[in-house]
Amino acid sequence: MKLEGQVRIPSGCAIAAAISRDGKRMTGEMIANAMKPMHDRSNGLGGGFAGYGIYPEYKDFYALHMFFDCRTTRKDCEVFLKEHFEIVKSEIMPTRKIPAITDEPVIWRYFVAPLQSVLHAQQLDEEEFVARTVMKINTEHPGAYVFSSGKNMGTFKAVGFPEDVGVFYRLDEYEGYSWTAHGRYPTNTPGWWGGAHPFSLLDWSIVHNGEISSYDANRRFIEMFGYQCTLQTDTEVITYIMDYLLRRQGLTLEEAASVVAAPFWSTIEDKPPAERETLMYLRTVFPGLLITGPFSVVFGFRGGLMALNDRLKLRSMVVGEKDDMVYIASEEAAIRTMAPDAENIWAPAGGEPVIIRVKDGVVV
Amino acid sequence: MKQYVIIGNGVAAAGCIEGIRSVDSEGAITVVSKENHAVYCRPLISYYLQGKTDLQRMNYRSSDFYETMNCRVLYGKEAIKIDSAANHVLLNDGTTLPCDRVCIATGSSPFVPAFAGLETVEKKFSFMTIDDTLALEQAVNANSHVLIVGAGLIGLKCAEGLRDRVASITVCDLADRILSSILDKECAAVMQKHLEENGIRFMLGDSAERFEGNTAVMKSGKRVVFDVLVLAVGVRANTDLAKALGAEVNRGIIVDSHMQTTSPHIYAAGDCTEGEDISLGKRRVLALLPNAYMQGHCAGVNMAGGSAVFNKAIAMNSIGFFGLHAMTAGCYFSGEEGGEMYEQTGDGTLKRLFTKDGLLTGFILIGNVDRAGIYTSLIREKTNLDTIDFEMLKKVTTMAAFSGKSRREKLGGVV
Amino acid sequence: MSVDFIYPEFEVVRNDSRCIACRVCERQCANEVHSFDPKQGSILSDERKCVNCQRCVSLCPTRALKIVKSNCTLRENANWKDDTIKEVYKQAASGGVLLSSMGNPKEFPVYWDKILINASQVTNPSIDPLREPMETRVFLGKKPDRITRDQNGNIRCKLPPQLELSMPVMFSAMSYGSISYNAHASLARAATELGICYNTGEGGLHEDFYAYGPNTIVQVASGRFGVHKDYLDAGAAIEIKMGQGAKPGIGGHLPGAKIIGDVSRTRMVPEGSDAISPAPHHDIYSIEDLRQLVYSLKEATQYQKPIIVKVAAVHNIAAIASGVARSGADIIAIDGFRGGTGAAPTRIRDNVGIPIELALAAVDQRLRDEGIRNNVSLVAGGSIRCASDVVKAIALGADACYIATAALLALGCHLCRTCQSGKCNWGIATQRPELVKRLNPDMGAQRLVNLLTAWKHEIKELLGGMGINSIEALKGNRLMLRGIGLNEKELEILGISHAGE
Amino acid sequence: MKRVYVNEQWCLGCHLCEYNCAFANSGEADMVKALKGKPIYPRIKVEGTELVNFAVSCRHCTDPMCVKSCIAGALSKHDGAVCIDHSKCVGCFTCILVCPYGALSQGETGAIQKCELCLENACGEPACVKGCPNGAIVYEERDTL
Repeated sequence: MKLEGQVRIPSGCAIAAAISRDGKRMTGEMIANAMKPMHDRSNGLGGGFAGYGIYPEYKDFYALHMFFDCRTTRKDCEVFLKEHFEIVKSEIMPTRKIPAITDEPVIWRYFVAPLQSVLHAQQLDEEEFVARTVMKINTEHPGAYVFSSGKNMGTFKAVGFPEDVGVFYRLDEYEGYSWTAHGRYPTNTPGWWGGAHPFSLLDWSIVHNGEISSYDANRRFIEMFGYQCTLQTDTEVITYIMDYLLRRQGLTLEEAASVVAAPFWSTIEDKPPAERETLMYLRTVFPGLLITGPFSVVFGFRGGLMALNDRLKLRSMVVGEKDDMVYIASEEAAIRTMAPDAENIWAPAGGEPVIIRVKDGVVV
Repeated sequence: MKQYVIIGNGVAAAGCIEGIRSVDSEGAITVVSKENHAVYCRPLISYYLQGKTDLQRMNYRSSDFYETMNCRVLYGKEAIKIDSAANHVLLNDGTTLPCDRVCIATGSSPFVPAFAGLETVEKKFSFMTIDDTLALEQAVNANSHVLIVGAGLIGLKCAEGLRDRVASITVCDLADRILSSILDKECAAVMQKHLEENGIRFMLGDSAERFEGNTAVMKSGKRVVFDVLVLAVGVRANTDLAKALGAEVNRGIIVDSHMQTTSPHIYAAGDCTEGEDISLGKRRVLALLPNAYMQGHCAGVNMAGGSAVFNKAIAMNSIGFFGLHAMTAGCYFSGEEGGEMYEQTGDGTLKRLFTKDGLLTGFILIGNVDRAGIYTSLIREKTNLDTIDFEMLKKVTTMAAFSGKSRREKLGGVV
Repeated sequence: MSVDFIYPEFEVVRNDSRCIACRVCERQCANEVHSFDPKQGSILSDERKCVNCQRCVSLCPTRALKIVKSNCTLRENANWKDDTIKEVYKQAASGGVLLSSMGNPKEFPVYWDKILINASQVTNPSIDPLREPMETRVFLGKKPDRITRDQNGNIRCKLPPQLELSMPVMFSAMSYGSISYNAHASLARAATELGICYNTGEGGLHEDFYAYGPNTIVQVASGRFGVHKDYLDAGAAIEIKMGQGAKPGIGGHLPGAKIIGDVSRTRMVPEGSDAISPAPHHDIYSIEDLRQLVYSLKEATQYQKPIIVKVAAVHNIAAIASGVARSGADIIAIDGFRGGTGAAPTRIRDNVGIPIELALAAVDQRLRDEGIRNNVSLVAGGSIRCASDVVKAIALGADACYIATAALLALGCHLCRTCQSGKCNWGIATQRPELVKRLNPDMGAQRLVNLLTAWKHEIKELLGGMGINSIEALKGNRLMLRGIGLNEKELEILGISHAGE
Repeated sequence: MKRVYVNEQWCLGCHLCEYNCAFANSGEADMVKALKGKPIYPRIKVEGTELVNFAVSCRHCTDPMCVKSCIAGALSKHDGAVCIDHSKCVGCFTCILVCPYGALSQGETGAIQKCELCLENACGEPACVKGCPNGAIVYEERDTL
């Protein structure tokens, strides 16, 4: 049977997220528990989390989380890493042995900084360099896979139910101001850890529920710009699209949202002239990045989250608040698990981005 | 509320009623009808004899006509005087009808010359009314020999109507040709031949001088024995009422293009009038059904305070005998009068077009009468023949002879 | 030659028990096949003259007529086919190049018919176009590489010139001259009503049609007929015709007999002179020359109009397209080898070029590989026959499609493929006034509008089935396609998987 | 009121309208049965020259001469349409004499026939319009000139 990446596998999902606008850090236990009431939205074939603010002591270094299929692969890959990065710390990922999670690969993490000499030689900025190098490893080093590459953040994922994945990765021992979670219901059983979500690149991470029908149009568009969609997952392509729009084209989150979940032409035509012009422009310039078909995503970035539904709102997603906290989940039950007295629960309209940032002045 | 009185109950009266009602739905209309019949189609009496219609179908309008039009009809009454000073009409029964506007639509009556011995003829008839027709129908049988005096429209239609009911029909006329008022010599000959082929016998240039019982003694001295005599010498407009009133009367009551007589508030329409024939450029009596209706309608509109003009009267006739049709219209000016004639003959067809001063003034068609109205309209509209392809039109009646623009106007708009 | 080697291709079958001798067939046949025999009171037919345009069949009020293929057969021969033998006879008799019209009728693979479209089931909802918005609007033209902002941080919204279409279909080039005034009027009016474009072809733009300029693509071809400043300014876009799918490498030839009256004036060619479009543009002998013409035309129109370069699908089309994409052109139109023509040498039409499906797939992938796909829009033409062909073309990577044969069919064309005779009984490929008037543009435009309205509905249904609600999400979305009965190489070129994979 | 108009720019002179008219008024369900082997009596007729063709049928005049001239009271206007009561017509042809368009003609029985807009027959809408292959005949409302 073909592995994820060799073939596109549709899947249904559960997602959840929580953020403290005050930048207060919380352990990953809460978000892991939030996935429990949505147990039936996953089928045990993938779960994962992303936490922001979890590596304050290494906040200036890229934290590379990696899967290796064996020790030899790791050794070979480390040679490659050393040619590109200064590795300030390398360690085996702390995990718990639990019966629900088995067959784990070799999981390591590295805190790295790009070698200035190599950066200079390639005439690339740091982020572009890191992104390319990650993609190079993922495409050219069979058996090695970088599944997290941001600063002061990290993703944790595995084959299993998400609540078990949380236990496995000892999330109760991490503290972050923002967490996202994902439970997966893929329609076949490749059982590959890399295929679990979130998908992340640099500081961006995506948890996604849905199956986008525009996938190949998006993929073939984005691949023109150096991205390689090795997993053939929606999450992966959405991550790359967001990276392209935010980092490479310099769009704001709102602008990016209006590309991927572009308003209908008829809606655009009813807007005030200046807004209309911009929306027209963005939709005309990036037609290949319009994402259609059902999706609800939570996009994590440094200092915030953005929740977004497809423009027809073909997937459930609700948002709630309590004090400085904001919660997002596929189902209200997940929010109530995290904050039984959450307020202002609402379902954002299709295509309407919900952007939450930590308050001004909060350093994350 | 206006009071209208219409004297007469023929087609002109019907037109007048409809004309009034197109403007005034309130006013009181009284119709004085000498005949005891609702308005009927007089020209159909010959078709009645032929069996092509019946009394029911001869009604000009549906049975609820007067009711729908909200008018009162006084049957079997005659108006004997119009008192315009007192604004009333006096009837033969002594009653008076108050009136604001009067339309004289008294039609015409048969003209019967003073033949010597006419009183000795047992069965003699005119051929104008239903009553005449019914009486005639009673008088004839398969063995009857009928003599018709007058080879005009009435006489010949009567002959056609009777042909299958009687043993023989002879038509005599002082004129040397039949239908002398509408056909020229050659055309009359074509039609005469056709009638003769259908069993009608003619004595032309000859007429009855006196009668001795069932025998007519002709001018030529010939004697014609008959059972039934029909007198169809001609008609006279009924103008007495108008004359008495002091309105100007010639052979008919003089009317202007609004159908008004020279007396105020008094109008006239139909066979009793004399108006302008635009093809002739002169006034004449045009005793034709279409004219009667249009005049009546025009009079009615004007009586009711509307504004209508009828100024396109021309002489025209569509007449057929035993399947051969003839259509005529307008005037046939001779060469001396400055006219020109175009002729086309064919298998049983004859066409004569008469032009003068760049206008079509008249035509005679025998046999092929398709789309004859196109010619008629040229006369009526006084169309300058230079503006159309008259060469084409001479040969065939077609709208193609008009310029594209004028054709598109005629066919492409609402008319 | 006194012996006619060729038995008539068609038989006119008249059902005498139904024929009422109304003579409509006689009046309607410009080839004078039918004639009335007054003696018998019946109609005779001379099938030698019949081209099977079906005009008489269509107009016969009692359906007394049909045209069938003659079953007079030569001895069967798998190598020497009937047509091949008859072509030899014709050339032996005439000594001339064989001429044909419309598209290649030979039995080459039609890849559209070997590609299947996906639909959503369970994991992803299909979308009902009757309930949800379903967008088909496209913009053709170069898209900027980078977003730029003004000093206030606002996005600078200046786009290179774009062609906006309400749906991804346009009427492709057919010149006034090759087709009639009324055919052009029908196309122009339909394009305007539909919010799409039609294309003048190399015949110039009749003065009556300047009013449709915003929906007109004006073509500049090798003969430069009818090209002047006002003409260039009149259109919504300018198309440089480098080639045509039906006759790659061949120019055009409109005989002097057709260069009369308005055609002559519109083309700016003297009455009666042949209008010969050279095979190459004589100022374009290489790609850099093309760039010069592209920029000349941009200069002439103040950079207000997108420039389309139309090329025939030939073997190295991907490389050609890559060059064109870097030439400054905004749109590349690729015309496949089944595209139609008003007249082409038969040998060329039937043997030169490649199918649009393969050409389109190769070009789209090549431009993406080179990262220049957004430099240009791609328009695919050359036998796009129906809405599913459009959907497949878009999914392979086209931005829009050109249709012409389908449009002519809507106008009444029955594909008799004798346009070159100039006696088109349907009033399309003719300049004879009595024939031209047979195409009433009121009806023609309406039928075209109907056709594309129907296609638009079908496109929306297909999109909805795929769970897509905007056409741009279909563009290049090859995952929505599967091949059926195709070999590995074909699948590779098309960039699609086989059905079942 | 809707009337039948012919746009001569598009009239091909194919004469189909005549056959469709004759068929519509034949009372037959099959055109072959209705028209085969006999002369036709259409109420619309194609006229023209080499260069131009057009079909003529009743204009349904606002002020129709034919109605006013009918000696038998067989012609009348109903809801704007000029109609004929065939039972009353005696075939005098006065209407032919007065119609400026040549729109009335002698029918198969000798009585007059004219376009009645197919309001009375099974067609229900003008058969000439429905059957015109080039949209040259239209049934529409137009303004008075």
